[in-house]
Amino acid sequence: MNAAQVPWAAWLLFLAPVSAILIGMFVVRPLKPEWTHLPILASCAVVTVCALLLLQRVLMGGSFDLNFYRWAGVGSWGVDFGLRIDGPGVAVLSMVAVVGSLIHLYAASYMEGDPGFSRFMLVFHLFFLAMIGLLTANNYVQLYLFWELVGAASYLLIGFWYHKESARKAALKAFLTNRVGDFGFLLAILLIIDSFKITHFHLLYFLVARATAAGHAPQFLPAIGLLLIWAACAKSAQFPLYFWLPDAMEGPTPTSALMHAATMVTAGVFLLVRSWPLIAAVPGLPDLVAGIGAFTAVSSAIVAGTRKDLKRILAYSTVSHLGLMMLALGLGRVSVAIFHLIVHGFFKAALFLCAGNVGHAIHQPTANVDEVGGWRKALPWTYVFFVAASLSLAGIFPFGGFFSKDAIVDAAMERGGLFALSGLLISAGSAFYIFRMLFLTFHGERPEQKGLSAHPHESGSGLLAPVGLLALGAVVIGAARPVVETLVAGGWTALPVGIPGYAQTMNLPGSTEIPGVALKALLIGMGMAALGAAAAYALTMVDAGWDWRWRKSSPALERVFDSDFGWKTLVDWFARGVSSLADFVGRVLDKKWWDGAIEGSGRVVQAAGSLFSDAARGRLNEALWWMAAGAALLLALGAAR
Amino acid sequence: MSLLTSLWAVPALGAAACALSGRAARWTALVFSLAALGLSMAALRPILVSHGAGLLVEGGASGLFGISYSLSADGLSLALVALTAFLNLICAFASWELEVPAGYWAAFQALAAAVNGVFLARDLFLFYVFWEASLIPMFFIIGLWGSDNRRKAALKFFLFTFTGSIFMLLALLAVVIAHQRATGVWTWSLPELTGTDLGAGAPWILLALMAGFGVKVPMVPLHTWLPDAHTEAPAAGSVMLAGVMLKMGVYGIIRVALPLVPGAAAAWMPILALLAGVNAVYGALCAMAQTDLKRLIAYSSIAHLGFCLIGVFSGTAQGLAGAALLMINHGVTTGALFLLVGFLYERAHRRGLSDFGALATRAPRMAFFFGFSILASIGLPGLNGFVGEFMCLSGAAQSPILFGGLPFYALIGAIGVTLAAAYALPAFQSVFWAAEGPNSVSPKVFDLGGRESAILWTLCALMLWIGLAPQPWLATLAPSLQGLVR
Amino acid sequence: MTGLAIALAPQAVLAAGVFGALGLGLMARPSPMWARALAVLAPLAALAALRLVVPAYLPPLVDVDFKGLAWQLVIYAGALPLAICSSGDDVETALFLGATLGMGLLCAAGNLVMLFVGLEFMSLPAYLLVARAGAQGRSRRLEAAVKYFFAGAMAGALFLFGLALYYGETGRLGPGAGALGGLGRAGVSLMAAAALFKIGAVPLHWWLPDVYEAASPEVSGFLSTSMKAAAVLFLVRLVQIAPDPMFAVVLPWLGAATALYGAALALRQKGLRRLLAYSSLSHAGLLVLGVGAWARLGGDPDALRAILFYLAAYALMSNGAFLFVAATGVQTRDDLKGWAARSGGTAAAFAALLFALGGIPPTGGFMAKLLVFWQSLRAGLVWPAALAALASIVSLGYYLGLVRDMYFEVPAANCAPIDASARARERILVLACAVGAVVLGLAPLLRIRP
Amino acid sequence: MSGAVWATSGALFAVGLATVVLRRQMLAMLLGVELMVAAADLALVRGACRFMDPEALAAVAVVLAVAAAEAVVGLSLILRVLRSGRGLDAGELSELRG
Repeated sequence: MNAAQVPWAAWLLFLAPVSAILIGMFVVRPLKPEWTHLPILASCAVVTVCALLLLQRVLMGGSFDLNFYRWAGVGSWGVDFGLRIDGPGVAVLSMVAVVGSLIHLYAASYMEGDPGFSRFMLVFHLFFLAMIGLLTANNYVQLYLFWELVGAASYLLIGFWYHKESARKAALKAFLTNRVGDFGFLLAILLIIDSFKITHFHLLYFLVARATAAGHAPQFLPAIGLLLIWAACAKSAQFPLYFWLPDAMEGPTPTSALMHAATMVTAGVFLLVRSWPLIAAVPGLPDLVAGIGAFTAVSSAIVAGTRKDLKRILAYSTVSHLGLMMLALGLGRVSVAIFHLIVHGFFKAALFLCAGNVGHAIHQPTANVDEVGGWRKALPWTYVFFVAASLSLAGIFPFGGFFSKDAIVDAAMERGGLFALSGLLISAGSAFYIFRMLFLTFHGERPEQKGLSAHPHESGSGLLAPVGLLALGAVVIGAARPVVETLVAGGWTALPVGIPGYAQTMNLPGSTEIPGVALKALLIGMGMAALGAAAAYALTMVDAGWDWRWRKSSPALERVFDSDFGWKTLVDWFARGVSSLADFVGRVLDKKWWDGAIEGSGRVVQAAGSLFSDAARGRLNEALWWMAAGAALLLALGAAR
Repeated sequence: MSLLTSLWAVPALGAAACALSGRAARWTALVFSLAALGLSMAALRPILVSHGAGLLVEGGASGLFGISYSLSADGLSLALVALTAFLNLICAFASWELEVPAGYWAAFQALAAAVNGVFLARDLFLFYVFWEASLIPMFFIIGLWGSDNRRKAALKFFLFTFTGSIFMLLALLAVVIAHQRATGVWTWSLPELTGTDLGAGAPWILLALMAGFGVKVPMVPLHTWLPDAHTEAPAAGSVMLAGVMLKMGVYGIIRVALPLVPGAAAAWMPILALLAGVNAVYGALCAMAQTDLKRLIAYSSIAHLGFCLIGVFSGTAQGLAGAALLMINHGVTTGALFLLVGFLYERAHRRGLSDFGALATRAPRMAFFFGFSILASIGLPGLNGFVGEFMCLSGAAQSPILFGGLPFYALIGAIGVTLAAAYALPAFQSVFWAAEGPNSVSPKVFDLGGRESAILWTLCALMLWIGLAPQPWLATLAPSLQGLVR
Repeated sequence: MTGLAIALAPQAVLAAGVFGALGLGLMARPSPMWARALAVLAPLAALAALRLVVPAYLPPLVDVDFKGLAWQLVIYAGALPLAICSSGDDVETALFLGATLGMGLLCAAGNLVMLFVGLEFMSLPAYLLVARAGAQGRSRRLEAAVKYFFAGAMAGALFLFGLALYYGETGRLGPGAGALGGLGRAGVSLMAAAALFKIGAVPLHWWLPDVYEAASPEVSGFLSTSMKAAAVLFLVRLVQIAPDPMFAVVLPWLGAATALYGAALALRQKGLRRLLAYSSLSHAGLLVLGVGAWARLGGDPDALRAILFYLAAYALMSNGAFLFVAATGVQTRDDLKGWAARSGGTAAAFAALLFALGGIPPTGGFMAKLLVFWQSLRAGLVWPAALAALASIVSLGYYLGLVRDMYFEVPAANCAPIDASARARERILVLACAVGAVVLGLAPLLRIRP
Repeated sequence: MSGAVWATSGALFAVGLATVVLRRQMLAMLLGVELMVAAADLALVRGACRFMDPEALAAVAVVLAVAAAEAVVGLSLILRVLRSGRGLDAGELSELRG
């Protein structure tokens, strides 16, 4: 397999976005900034087609992994850049391409009239390119390159409306938290290089498999696994480093939809899928991943139920669902995790765009639960799509979400213990917060009845079409289960490697089959979901004032939820600690003490100089006395010898 | 006049020509800078063709006291000479519209001549003469055309470096004397001096050499001249100071200090590598505390050079190649940043972070270039900053020098990489994104002109090229560092 | 007799010069042109005569060897600037030539008595020259001359008493006395005190700043170069004639202390001439360190060559610096502020001289310092060399300070413009000295053998 | 007997030194210097006698001549100071300092 045999679709996958960005930046932006989205939408179409073609090729066993050129290296050691089109990669790539293109379409009309329109579209598409690169990288360094590019694009997009103080703060917090995660990733890569001397995925799988089989796994393998999990937690907003995601809602809605729901945040899970052979080789790690996933999912589901801002609710919901994916991965169900990742991409993007439409209806970037209500009639289409996506999220039977969520709950029940309990809690919790959002936004009292003046109007077709397609996708995606199953299974094993010396294939850890509809899990999952929905109905429609009354009665409780059980305050305290340390080192230690001491030494010499020069009062007798004393001194020295 | 001699003689002649050409000094400077760049490319070509393996040697006529006029050049030194010529050309363009006397242009040419001399010297006496001679033009550049308290900065710069290098001179003398005592021959030529048995004095000689080079790099305890010198120097002065003069220190360590006292260097390597790690983190922490934009970039240079030293002291081929490439990258990236701050200062005569605000709307092009250079500086992969740092850190990870069994410096280096974003992005935000403060000078700032954008486009293109395809650069630099691999 | 005439040809020429100058005095209206011509011709003729001299050892008084010839070359060259700028007064010319003759005799001295005669012969006219030469500041010059006289006389007396003690024990006035007992070593110490007084080493230096500050700049230049060279030779001859382990131990530390002391004080000075005086003190310290290293190396010719190179370079630098003061009439550092803007040429020359005095590479000053450091390290004097290095760092404080004042400061508002034609002779000499100082820096490469 | 000569010349030298250093009157200081030179001469003559060495005696003659010249120069300087109206007190001469 050499470069010539690589399908043109793979080349085009990169060529289209790069040329679109270059044309957009150097040709269209100077001439007519409002048309920047045209080359970009064209490139989205091309990318979607190529992704689906590659999907079809991989389905027929055509996956490949090829090194193109030596990026950087000295003597024998070196890092090569190349392309890896295999099952998991193409599956997620297709979802990203489809969802991404629809959101690009939505963004083209949503951002119309914004002064920074062309800047937004260009950076938005740069992110799209980075995501493609990330999914098709064939070694850790290349993955790290696109991983950081995605982080940088998210910084620029969260901080797009930079005149808002909160947006600037959120952008910086997002980038620095990602940077802390990337600290772990970089250290992991360094340790991999130290232990294995190579960074290529497939070769690593072989080396790890052989090493663990022979019983002498390298000394740093647990550390590598832990650091990779740390990096995934930062990017996929898991427990220790998730706090940046809710604030990332400051960015425009398309950004929140594409990056912070469907694609970027899943990069962490994808990294764990790519390094699963390394992590699975270390006994304790998969359970750790499952534990983190479960804990994050449960806690953020609870907090989501208490948020007032629509987009924040969805942000915590995303954190919760990412926890679910981690849980599935931790329990060994690699393909279930990928399947849920794809399904989640559709319904969460749809929900975000609906929230965007609601906000758009009242001409604000986002809406607060108190400002909306009873808009079933006012925003009919948005209401329909919102309901479809919510049902899919809650995992109600015929809708797409059910199939992936059911498989996870089934795996959790099978594992039993805490995981089973958390599976149930999540089913109930997610149903509760999504239906609470549904009722508060579209049912119940309208804002006029609550003394607010709001006259919402339905969004234009440019905004509704993409949402509709996404909602449709969210509903029917369940049918794609067997496709994902074969993709992941095929990708893992039957991989002809284009690198000499490693021709044979190998089967990798983790079960790749997705169980069908298990009756037991169906009943339990649906039961909990129904319970959650009922609770939501009771607390919003029946006892209308509940939502704000408990906040008045127990403000302490609200503070606990606001600070995510105290974790946010801990993080702020840490951030302030680091900056005060920097202030101390920079101003006091370096400028005042050390620099002062050095400049002081200059003054010491001058003082000595003036001391002596004052002594020289120029009187003749004194001079002669000193001369005599000098001569006597020499005499003494001479005689002493 | 043979090729290597012309590499430093042409800029020297240029200095004289500029001094005499009065009003047309900038044109003379441009012509001589172009000539110097062409010559360095011509010299670099055979090395490129033979994948960095070649070594050009020239001269050798021995004078008195064992001193001989001999030059030598390999991949590393010619790359640094090319960088000097390139940055000198960039500075010529950047300060094209400044109303400055002919002396300004002459000083830059003289600086280029002296620095090239350092990179090409094969004879330690010649090395030292060029090393100190480079102080004089920079002293005048900072002192005459710097900003408000330039006088103190110029004097501090000169005294600091002179103190370091006079102890380096004593060390060099000690080596020459030890060599004469062993072989009875007075010689200052570096190849012959390497490997002399220095006996018990070796650690002291290493300490004195590291003092001399450490001030220039700068290594942390000896760094306090850098923020003042960079802040007060004119834009082009800071570019040359950061882009090229700091590399003289690292080049000195690679070419003179480590080969001359290999035994002591090996024994002290863990301490030196730890100091390099401290450099990286200390520089980043100090940068976070700065309120002056130029001072912040100066401290970021200290952090970057910390990585470079981690690579050098790792003793592995990747680390050394990474260090060499980082020297080139740092010259390009920090050069771009200093040019931008210089353009800002030309427009508003202010450098404080809180003096500006919302410049992204007033000067979008400046915002783009500044953002691009900041991302390259904090080591965003895909741009040149990351390549150097990654190679240095991977070298450190594979380094046989362990600190308690762990590649400890890789950890410190990674912390340094993370802190980079913590000082660079808040600075970018407070200048370009934050709202204008009450006494902000943003209204005075107008966007970059054609000339300025052209310069920055070339620099950004170079950053992207090295970021995506660094291998040809590494191939030229790596062979010349084989000697130090352990 | 002819051997003596050949050996002392330069001294003879100078003696003729002295008598000629005195003869001029007898004429009714002595025209200054003649005196000035004589002042210039005599040293030039002496330099020419040097080529004829064949090294000869004519016991007991005269011993002319290669070292003596080289030293005479430096001394007569160092005297030229004062000769060229002399005011044409016949008495001054006589005194100046007399002092130069004294130095010449010192170079040819074979034994201690001849050394003493040379010492006094060069000092006495110098005291009067300090008192007489120069246009303004008569009372200050007189005070300096008196101080100089009494210090010199006391030193002479010390030398004599030392000679007496030395003779008392060894019974010899010349070299070859072998190991010395207590009395002899005491005598040598006293004689060394006289030599160190003349050079200006630390405990015996009090006269130097006052004399250099008060005397006219050209005279100070002459004293700081030719007189210092002669004084160093005096010490070298003394060490040769009466070798004593005390020299190798005391001189290096004394030299380093003097260098540091001179540098520290010069840092504080406001008056330019007093600053140059203390800087001359600091350089004297380095010379003493050089002699110490030479003594410790057992009279190694390389070490001597280093000292001579230092003196040659210093002759150019110090003369140049003092001539700058003479040419521009600058009194204090504040007058110097913004000087580059007012007169670029002299500022550039003075800057080059200052860089040379500071020992910054491309200049002769650096080469000189390098050689002295080289020899002291060779002699194992690591710590004195380090102290001397510290001294040269401190000295940069004021050398660069002066350059900073000239270039980076803005001239005072009310300063009168400078007419470039005034005192043309001094200006040309300053430029010549500056060029010489820099070219000397490339000595090793251009194979200039000191 | 020879110890006595040493003692006198040493004492003479010490007295001369004391005069030069302690007395403020310039003429006295000049006298002190001459005393020190005379002490040295005495010691030299004594040495010459002991070693029966004519060269030392010639040296004494030379020294005497030089001392005379020194005195001449000293007196002329002191007279010049006197005529400039500042008296004979060495303490007055402190215009140059620092």
